[in-house]
Amino acid sequence: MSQPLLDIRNATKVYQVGGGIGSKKKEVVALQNFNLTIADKPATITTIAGESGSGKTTLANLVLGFTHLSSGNIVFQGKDISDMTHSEILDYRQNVQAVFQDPFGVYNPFYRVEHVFDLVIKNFKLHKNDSEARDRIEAGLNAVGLRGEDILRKYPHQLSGGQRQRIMMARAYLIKPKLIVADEPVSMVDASLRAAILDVMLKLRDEENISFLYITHDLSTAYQVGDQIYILYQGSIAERGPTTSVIDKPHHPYVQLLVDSVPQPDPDDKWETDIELPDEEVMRAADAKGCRFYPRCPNRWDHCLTAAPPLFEVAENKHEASCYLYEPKVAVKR
Amino acid sequence: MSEAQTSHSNTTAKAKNWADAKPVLKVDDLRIHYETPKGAVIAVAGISFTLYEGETLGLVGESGCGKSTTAYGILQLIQPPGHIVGGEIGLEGKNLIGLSERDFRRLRWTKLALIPQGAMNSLNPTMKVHEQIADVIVTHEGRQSKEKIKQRILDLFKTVGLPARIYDMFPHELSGGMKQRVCIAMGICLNPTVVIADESTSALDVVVQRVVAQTLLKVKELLGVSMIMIGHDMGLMAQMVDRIAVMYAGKIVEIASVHSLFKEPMHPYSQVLIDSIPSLKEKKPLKITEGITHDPRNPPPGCIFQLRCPHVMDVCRSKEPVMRELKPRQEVACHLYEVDAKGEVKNVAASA
Amino acid sequence: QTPRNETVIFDIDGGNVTAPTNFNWMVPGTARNQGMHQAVWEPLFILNYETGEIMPYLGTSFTANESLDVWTLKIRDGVKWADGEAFNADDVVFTLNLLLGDETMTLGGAADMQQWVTDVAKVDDLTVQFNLKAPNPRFQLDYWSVRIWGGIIILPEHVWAGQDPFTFTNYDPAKGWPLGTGAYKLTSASETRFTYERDDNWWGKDVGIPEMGISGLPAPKYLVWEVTGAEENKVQLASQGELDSIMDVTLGGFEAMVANNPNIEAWVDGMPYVWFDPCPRQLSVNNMVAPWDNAEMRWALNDLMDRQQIIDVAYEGTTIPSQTMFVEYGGLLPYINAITGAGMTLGTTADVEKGKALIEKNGYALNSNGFYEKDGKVLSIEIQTHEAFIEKARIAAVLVEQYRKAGIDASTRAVAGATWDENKRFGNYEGVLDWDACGSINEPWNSMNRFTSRFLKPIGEASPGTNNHVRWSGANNDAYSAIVEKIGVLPLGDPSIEGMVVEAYQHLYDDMPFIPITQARKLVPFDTTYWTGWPTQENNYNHPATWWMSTHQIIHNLKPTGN
Amino acid sequence: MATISANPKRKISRFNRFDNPWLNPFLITGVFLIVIILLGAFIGQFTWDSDLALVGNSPLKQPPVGVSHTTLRGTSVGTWEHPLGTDGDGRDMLAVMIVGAPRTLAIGFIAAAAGMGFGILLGFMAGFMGGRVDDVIRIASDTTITIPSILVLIVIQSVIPVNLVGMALLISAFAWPGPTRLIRGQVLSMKESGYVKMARISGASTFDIMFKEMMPNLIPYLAASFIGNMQGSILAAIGLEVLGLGPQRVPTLGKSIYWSVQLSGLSQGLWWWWGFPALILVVIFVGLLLINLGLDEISNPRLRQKVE
Amino acid sequence: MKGITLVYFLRRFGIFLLTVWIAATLIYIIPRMAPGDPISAMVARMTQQAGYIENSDVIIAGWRKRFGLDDPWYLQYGRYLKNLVTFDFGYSLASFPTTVKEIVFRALPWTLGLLSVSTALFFFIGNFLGAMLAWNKTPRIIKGLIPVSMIFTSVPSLLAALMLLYFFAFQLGWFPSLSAYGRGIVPGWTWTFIGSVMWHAILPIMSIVVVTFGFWTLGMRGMMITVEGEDYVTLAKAKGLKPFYSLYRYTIRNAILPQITALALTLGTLVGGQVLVEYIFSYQGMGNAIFTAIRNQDYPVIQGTSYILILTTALAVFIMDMIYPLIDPRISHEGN
Ligand SMILES: Nc1ncnc2c1ncn2[C@@H]1O[C@H](COP(=O)(O)OP(=O)(O)OP(=O)(O)O)[C@@H](O)[C@H]1O
Ligand SMILES: Nc1ncnc2c1ncn2[C@@H]1O[C@H](COP(=O)(O)OP(=O)(O)OP(=O)(O)O)[C@@H](O)[C@H]1O
Ligand SMILES: [Mg+2]
Ligand SMILES: [Mg+2]
Repeated sequence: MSQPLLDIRNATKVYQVGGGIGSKKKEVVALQNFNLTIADKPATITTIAGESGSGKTTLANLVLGFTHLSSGNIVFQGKDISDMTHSEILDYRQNVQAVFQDPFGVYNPFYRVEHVFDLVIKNFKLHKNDSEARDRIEAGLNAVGLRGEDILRKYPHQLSGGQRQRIMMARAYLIKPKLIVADEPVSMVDASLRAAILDVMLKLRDEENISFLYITHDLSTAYQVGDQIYILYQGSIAERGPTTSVIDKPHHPYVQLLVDSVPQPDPDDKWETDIELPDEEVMRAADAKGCRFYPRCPNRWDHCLTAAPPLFEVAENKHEASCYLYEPKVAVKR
Repeated sequence: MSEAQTSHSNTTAKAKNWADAKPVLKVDDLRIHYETPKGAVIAVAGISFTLYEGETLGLVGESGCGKSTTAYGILQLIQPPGHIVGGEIGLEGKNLIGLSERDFRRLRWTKLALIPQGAMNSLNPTMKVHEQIADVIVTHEGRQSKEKIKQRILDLFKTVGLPARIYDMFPHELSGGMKQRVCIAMGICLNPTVVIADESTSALDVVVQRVVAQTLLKVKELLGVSMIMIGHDMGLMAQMVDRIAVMYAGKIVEIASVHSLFKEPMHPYSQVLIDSIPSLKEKKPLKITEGITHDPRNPPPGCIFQLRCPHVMDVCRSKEPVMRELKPRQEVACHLYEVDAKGEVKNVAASA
Repeated sequence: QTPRNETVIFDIDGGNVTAPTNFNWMVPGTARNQGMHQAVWEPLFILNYETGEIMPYLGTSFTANESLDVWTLKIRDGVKWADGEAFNADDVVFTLNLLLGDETMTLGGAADMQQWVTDVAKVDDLTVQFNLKAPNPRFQLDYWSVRIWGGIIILPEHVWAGQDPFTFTNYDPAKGWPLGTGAYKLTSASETRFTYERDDNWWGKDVGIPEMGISGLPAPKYLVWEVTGAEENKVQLASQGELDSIMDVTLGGFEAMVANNPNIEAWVDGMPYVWFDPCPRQLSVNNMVAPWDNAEMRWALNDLMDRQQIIDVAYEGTTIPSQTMFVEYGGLLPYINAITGAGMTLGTTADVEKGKALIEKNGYALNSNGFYEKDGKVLSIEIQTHEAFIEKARIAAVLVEQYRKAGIDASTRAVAGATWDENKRFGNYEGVLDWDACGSINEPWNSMNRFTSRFLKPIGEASPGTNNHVRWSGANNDAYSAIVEKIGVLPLGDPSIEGMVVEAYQHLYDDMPFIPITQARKLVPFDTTYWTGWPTQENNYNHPATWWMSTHQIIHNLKPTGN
Repeated sequence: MATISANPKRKISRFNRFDNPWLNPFLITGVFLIVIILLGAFIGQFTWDSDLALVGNSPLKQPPVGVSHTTLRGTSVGTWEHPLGTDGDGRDMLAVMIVGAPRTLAIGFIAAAAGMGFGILLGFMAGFMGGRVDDVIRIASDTTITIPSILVLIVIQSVIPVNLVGMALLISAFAWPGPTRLIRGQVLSMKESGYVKMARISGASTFDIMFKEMMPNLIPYLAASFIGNMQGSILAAIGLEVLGLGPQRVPTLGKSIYWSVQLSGLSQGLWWWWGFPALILVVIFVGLLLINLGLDEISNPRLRQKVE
Repeated sequence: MKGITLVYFLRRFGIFLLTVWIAATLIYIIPRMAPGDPISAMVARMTQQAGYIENSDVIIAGWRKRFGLDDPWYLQYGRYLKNLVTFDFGYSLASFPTTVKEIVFRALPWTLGLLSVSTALFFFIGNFLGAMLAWNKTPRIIKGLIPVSMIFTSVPSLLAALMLLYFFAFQLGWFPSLSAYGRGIVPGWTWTFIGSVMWHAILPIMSIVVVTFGFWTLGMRGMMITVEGEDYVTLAKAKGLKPFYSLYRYTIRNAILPQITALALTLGTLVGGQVLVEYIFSYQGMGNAIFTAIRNQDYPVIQGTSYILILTTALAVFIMDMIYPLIDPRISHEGN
């Protein structure tokens, strides 16, 4: 049994907000005791979902090495990324790539589109000569359904959002990493182009054996392409498991609410009940000790305040939810 | 065809009254251009539609197709370098274009209110929430006692489900959902005839989005206003609107009741839109449309969708399709359909 | 607002008065020449620049014994302080004892007095005897007769007794302070303006001072001293009749005033209009810095200097070239004539050939840039000027061009006053524009003494009182110093002096330790619209420097025109 | 505007001419003005005797061609010998302009460039390293801002001999906090931008990120701030010159004004003495101002929409 | 939470002190680096016209001792720091025994008066014109005229002041020329005096304003254009608010905030720019005090005046930081 591709162990990230000179610091726990494993083979698409501010981007930044963990480890192919040497980091960068949410911002407006390819070819020394480099770029672009002559000499603002995002995929393809962190790659492109990008992801997974950490708040796309799903609530895992299993049969009260709130694209299937949000303050005052969802939970009881609930298995194939409702002995008691 | 008929006939009671519903807002051949160094961006290329009393009309289409521009065009708020090139906008039978600045200003908000895209930036950061609502009231209704205004604002807050304590707060102290609801409260405070909601929920979380959307629906029901809802989330549209206008590159390509459109979209672009909605219910293969949008400064002759249309025909490249009511209350601009002598609609491609 | 026709308005040069209410003349920050020593504090004697005689004012005589080391002062009878107290020998003795008692020698005049005076004694109410440490023929002249600008001012004992002379500001309008014997009282003082009102109970209202032609009260009821700032302001104010006396302006400024206000006159009626200040301008060359330690090289600087061009450009023709180191006043003319008669006249225009020959003789040759060069070193001189004195900067500018044309890489630099002074004292310069031959008015010793060997200090050590800061030394200087020392103890006007001066001057001339340039002219305009009687070359009862302590005399001479 | 635009045609044609944002009318006119001055000075160096700019090389107080000037001593009429007249110290005004204008620009340029260099360095350091380094730089720049610069400049100037470059460098010691703040802010926001992140995961070195990714996008800001600094430095230099400080022999525009003020050029009616230098200064300033406005439009696209 | 937390206040105050300390130390060191002994300069001035003084070195030594200039540097520096707290800078070198405090506090009110009025004016005029320049309803002619009015910005303040003086005081005679108040008027709280002071202040104020307002106009224009593009301004129009109301309440109010910060930062520079104006008008403010002090190398006065300027600027920045949350509610002391 080979070691996992990516292993995140007890990752906690605390931001010091404010600080600097002149103001007092405040702590924001963006990620708490987070665990995640992506197997080396076969390649999978692992979805991270959750409401805004639940720590999804934080996780992406951690994996990409833009920020550092407050505690815990991120281990890539058996090597802790915080212990890497300079050359190992370069190697890691080559193996772990990213596609970001904003397809415009990732292009330096000063350069032509080809700059994104030149950059990786130069820094990762991918080419033996120029024509080989050309060929590889072309191959990458073809894989996402684009042609080099159409786009390479253009400036980023001359491309459509969908094109820009696909070029990012082509770029990742060119590097052939083992893992691509895709932070909301489709949320800014419109419905008709979304499918094309998701399709590229599937293709890369199946044909190139590239795994994805697919970050989204859109459960329906996750449902379409994801293998595993992790649903975060305020920095902790609320529920995780195979995508279909979790979305079809959510267990955690929050995940139930979330799934239920996704508007159905069917005029005959309208929302029936009104939902209410508690006051901001109540939501923010979530007890650090107990379950963070307590203030909003329809099923809450005092036991929830004792400690943050661990993950309890709720179905086979590792479908787990962090809710005391599923604590074996307690469930019996209730 | 018969399916569409049925779905049409067995919708809610409100929908049945459409036949005798009064039109409130009539947009006719509205054209808006943005001047840029490389020529005019034709953001709105002659669109026409009618909004009926008490109705919610959805306006959908991909990003950049001119939805917001249309909304701002109706309110005559196009910023330079944009300008209205032509068209008519009739509100309760009165043509709005050509009204003096002053007269139009009086109409704003009393008749036409806006819930803007991105409520995050739509509130003045240096004014308290209540001041921003009060200044509309004072401007349009004249000075009145402080208590009266306060009472009114608090009532509004209640309507949209905002706590009274935010009365004295600044916008940055509110969450996104709250800001959005402040905008809604502001939009309805003068009981306008028409409310235009530009992507008023798309920046929000699903859960919050749902709460806000429900608020919007509730308010609309309560006040009986007509509403134009702009958005690109088809799911949300399905939940909220009565009728949908599908825009593509500055044109409306199809207008139909929400049921017809979801059940039986006719324009190829509408079909793509409907098909590519990812479902939470079943896993299905992704439907991909190829091709890219044309340069908005330089539309091709003929049909604007020709570059991406799976059914493109020769006629599409030369002749611009016009809007035709192919089915009752379903207007489509596409060469694919022909109405034969009997009034039957025929798909040209299918028959060929 | 005081009535214009009863007011005389003087201008104050050089910016705001930082401490307008400090009337302790012995400390540096004093407000003194903004009217106080011109109208309130009266001098014992006033030197008449035109005749070279000393005129009695508060004193009636100051005489020395044979050996010139005991001097006896007689005070005028009936002089009173403005508060009615008598001005008498006690005040003089008090003042002198105050100065002699200052161990730090920091009070104004203390060092002077301690240099010369052993003690003073009151003989009677109107007589004081000064016992000197050494014979000094110029004791009265130098310290008590407004030789230049001012002198030691006698303090009222009844005000100053018991005060700390270092911090007492002598200002309290309620008590009538600052107290003086003059015909005016201070009424207000600010950073920019001082006003005085006539004291109709002045001690001399009946008797006056006959020896000075003063009889009774002066005519102006009010005197105002005002800070006027830039020359533009002076010109404009004078054009509008808002200034009666102006300290110094350029020819252009003067012409602009007269064009608007024809009543404005100057010392001379017509070009060059000016009166000569006692401090002629000179180029001091550091005699200890190569190559200027060589007399021939200094002579080259002299030969290359075109004094006439300097006058034409920097002075617009309003001064005359210096023939010797001395200011060209009547009292000094005999000596000047004796020197020039002996063939030691400085040229008016340049003798470029001669100057270049001297340089070449010393091994210099012109390089491709047109500058002299020797052993790879370009011949250069940097001339420092005082940042606040435009006149010097203008001279230097012309001089630099003259030297550059002749092949010396000359440059000029304006430095802050304090730096300028320090550089001179410690010898940190090659050339500097200054007026350090200044001192003599009616006798030659004072100026000559400043270049004697006893003041010689090496570079890096301070020249005492900036005397001989050019660091002239050698055989010529020794000989010169010996003669000057002898002149120093001869009574004023002794007939043997003239010959000795010529002899000493020859040594100076040969070595040319500094290069006199021009006479320092002052173009001092007066407005006769409201007041006449200003000193002019025709009406030359004294010189026209209204910022000097001798101004009392001018004020008493003014007559209203009735306008 | 809300109503239908009266004349859309005109707008379009105007836009078309300036397709490239760098070719906007402000920028072009501004550059044109500065170039005219430099060109004039350049041509002047060859066609006019610049030695006439030195003291005493010309007659005094000659009026410009076609002007006559009367004093107590008579009337003088301008001649082609000295087309712009001469000043009170016998400098030919045309020569003064030819020599002085480029020097004035040079002072501004050097001071701004040095200030900018510091600013870029410190701004990048503060923005990139953050933490203590940022704190130190911030306090340093806050402190520099509080120190009355003119005072320090005067004190130093009046005691240390400085040439033109020295003077410019001294001025630049107070010209860095502006660019530092600007660049720090930009770097901070750019650091979070997508393309910098992209470059990082593409394995680019910090140096490359700073200078290849960030710098090009800062160019309009830097240029605008550079021009602003140049204006400030020129004013500071002139401020010193009109106090009589700075290099002595060869004239600058500021020195010319200084002499005119000191020697009552205004009252004497010698308007060409102060007027021509002031005019050139105004042209330089308007030129720099226009360049600045033009650069503003490039760095702030919103300004570009404000076409009317 | 908008209130100022104690921690924040203390930290910010610490920075304020640190800035003042560093700046004060610099102005202590810089003049001392210059060659030239101010004491000997002072003595030279005292004795200048009196020919020569044999014992001038003794005099100089005496004064040096009196001013404590012979103490080791740390003693002098320590004394300096201690005295900063009490505003006691000892005696002026050039105006001994007048204290620096006396000089500074005598000049301060005049400068404050001049500065506060002219600052209010150029800030108002500059921002007003800047707003006009950016507002799309401003008539074209006005938009054309505003840049023309800014020509003075490019003229050195000395020349601008002189020209105003020349034309308005001397040629037209509309305003008095020199001094802070009329000749023969006794200072005091009388209407004549106050009237005269105001009358005399007009030209100096104008001089400062004409050379300064242009910078603010440009800054405001930029800010206005940025703010005008904000969504809330568009929404204000959509709300049908009256144009002036929305211009003022929605655009200007937000655009002016950065200008206010900038104002705090430039306070020190302002006084510097005022030096020449005061000199030209023979005004009795700090500008002239500084000018004279520099001329005389009067260290204590230079330090005293600079210190006041430093303190004012640092204080302005500090206060700005403190009250900024009140004028701009977006900034809270806790966040960011
Ligand atoms: N650089 C940072 N400094 C301080 N706090 C931060 C920082 N980045 C994120 N946070 C905070 O950490 C929490 C998690 O943020 P994160 O961006 O990971 O959320 P997210 O799930 O990606 O949200 P979204 O769906 O809005 O993108 C939030 O409360 C956020 O405010
Ligand atoms: N100021 C402008 N200058 C030039 N083109 C503009 C400008 N503003 C908008 N456009 C163009 O007009 C078209 C329509 O824009 P609009 O904002 O109406 O789109 P939208 O449908 O609202 O898009 P979204 O869903 O992203 O809000 C787009 O092609 C856009 O690029
Ligand atoms: Mg995120
Ligand atoms: Mg939009």
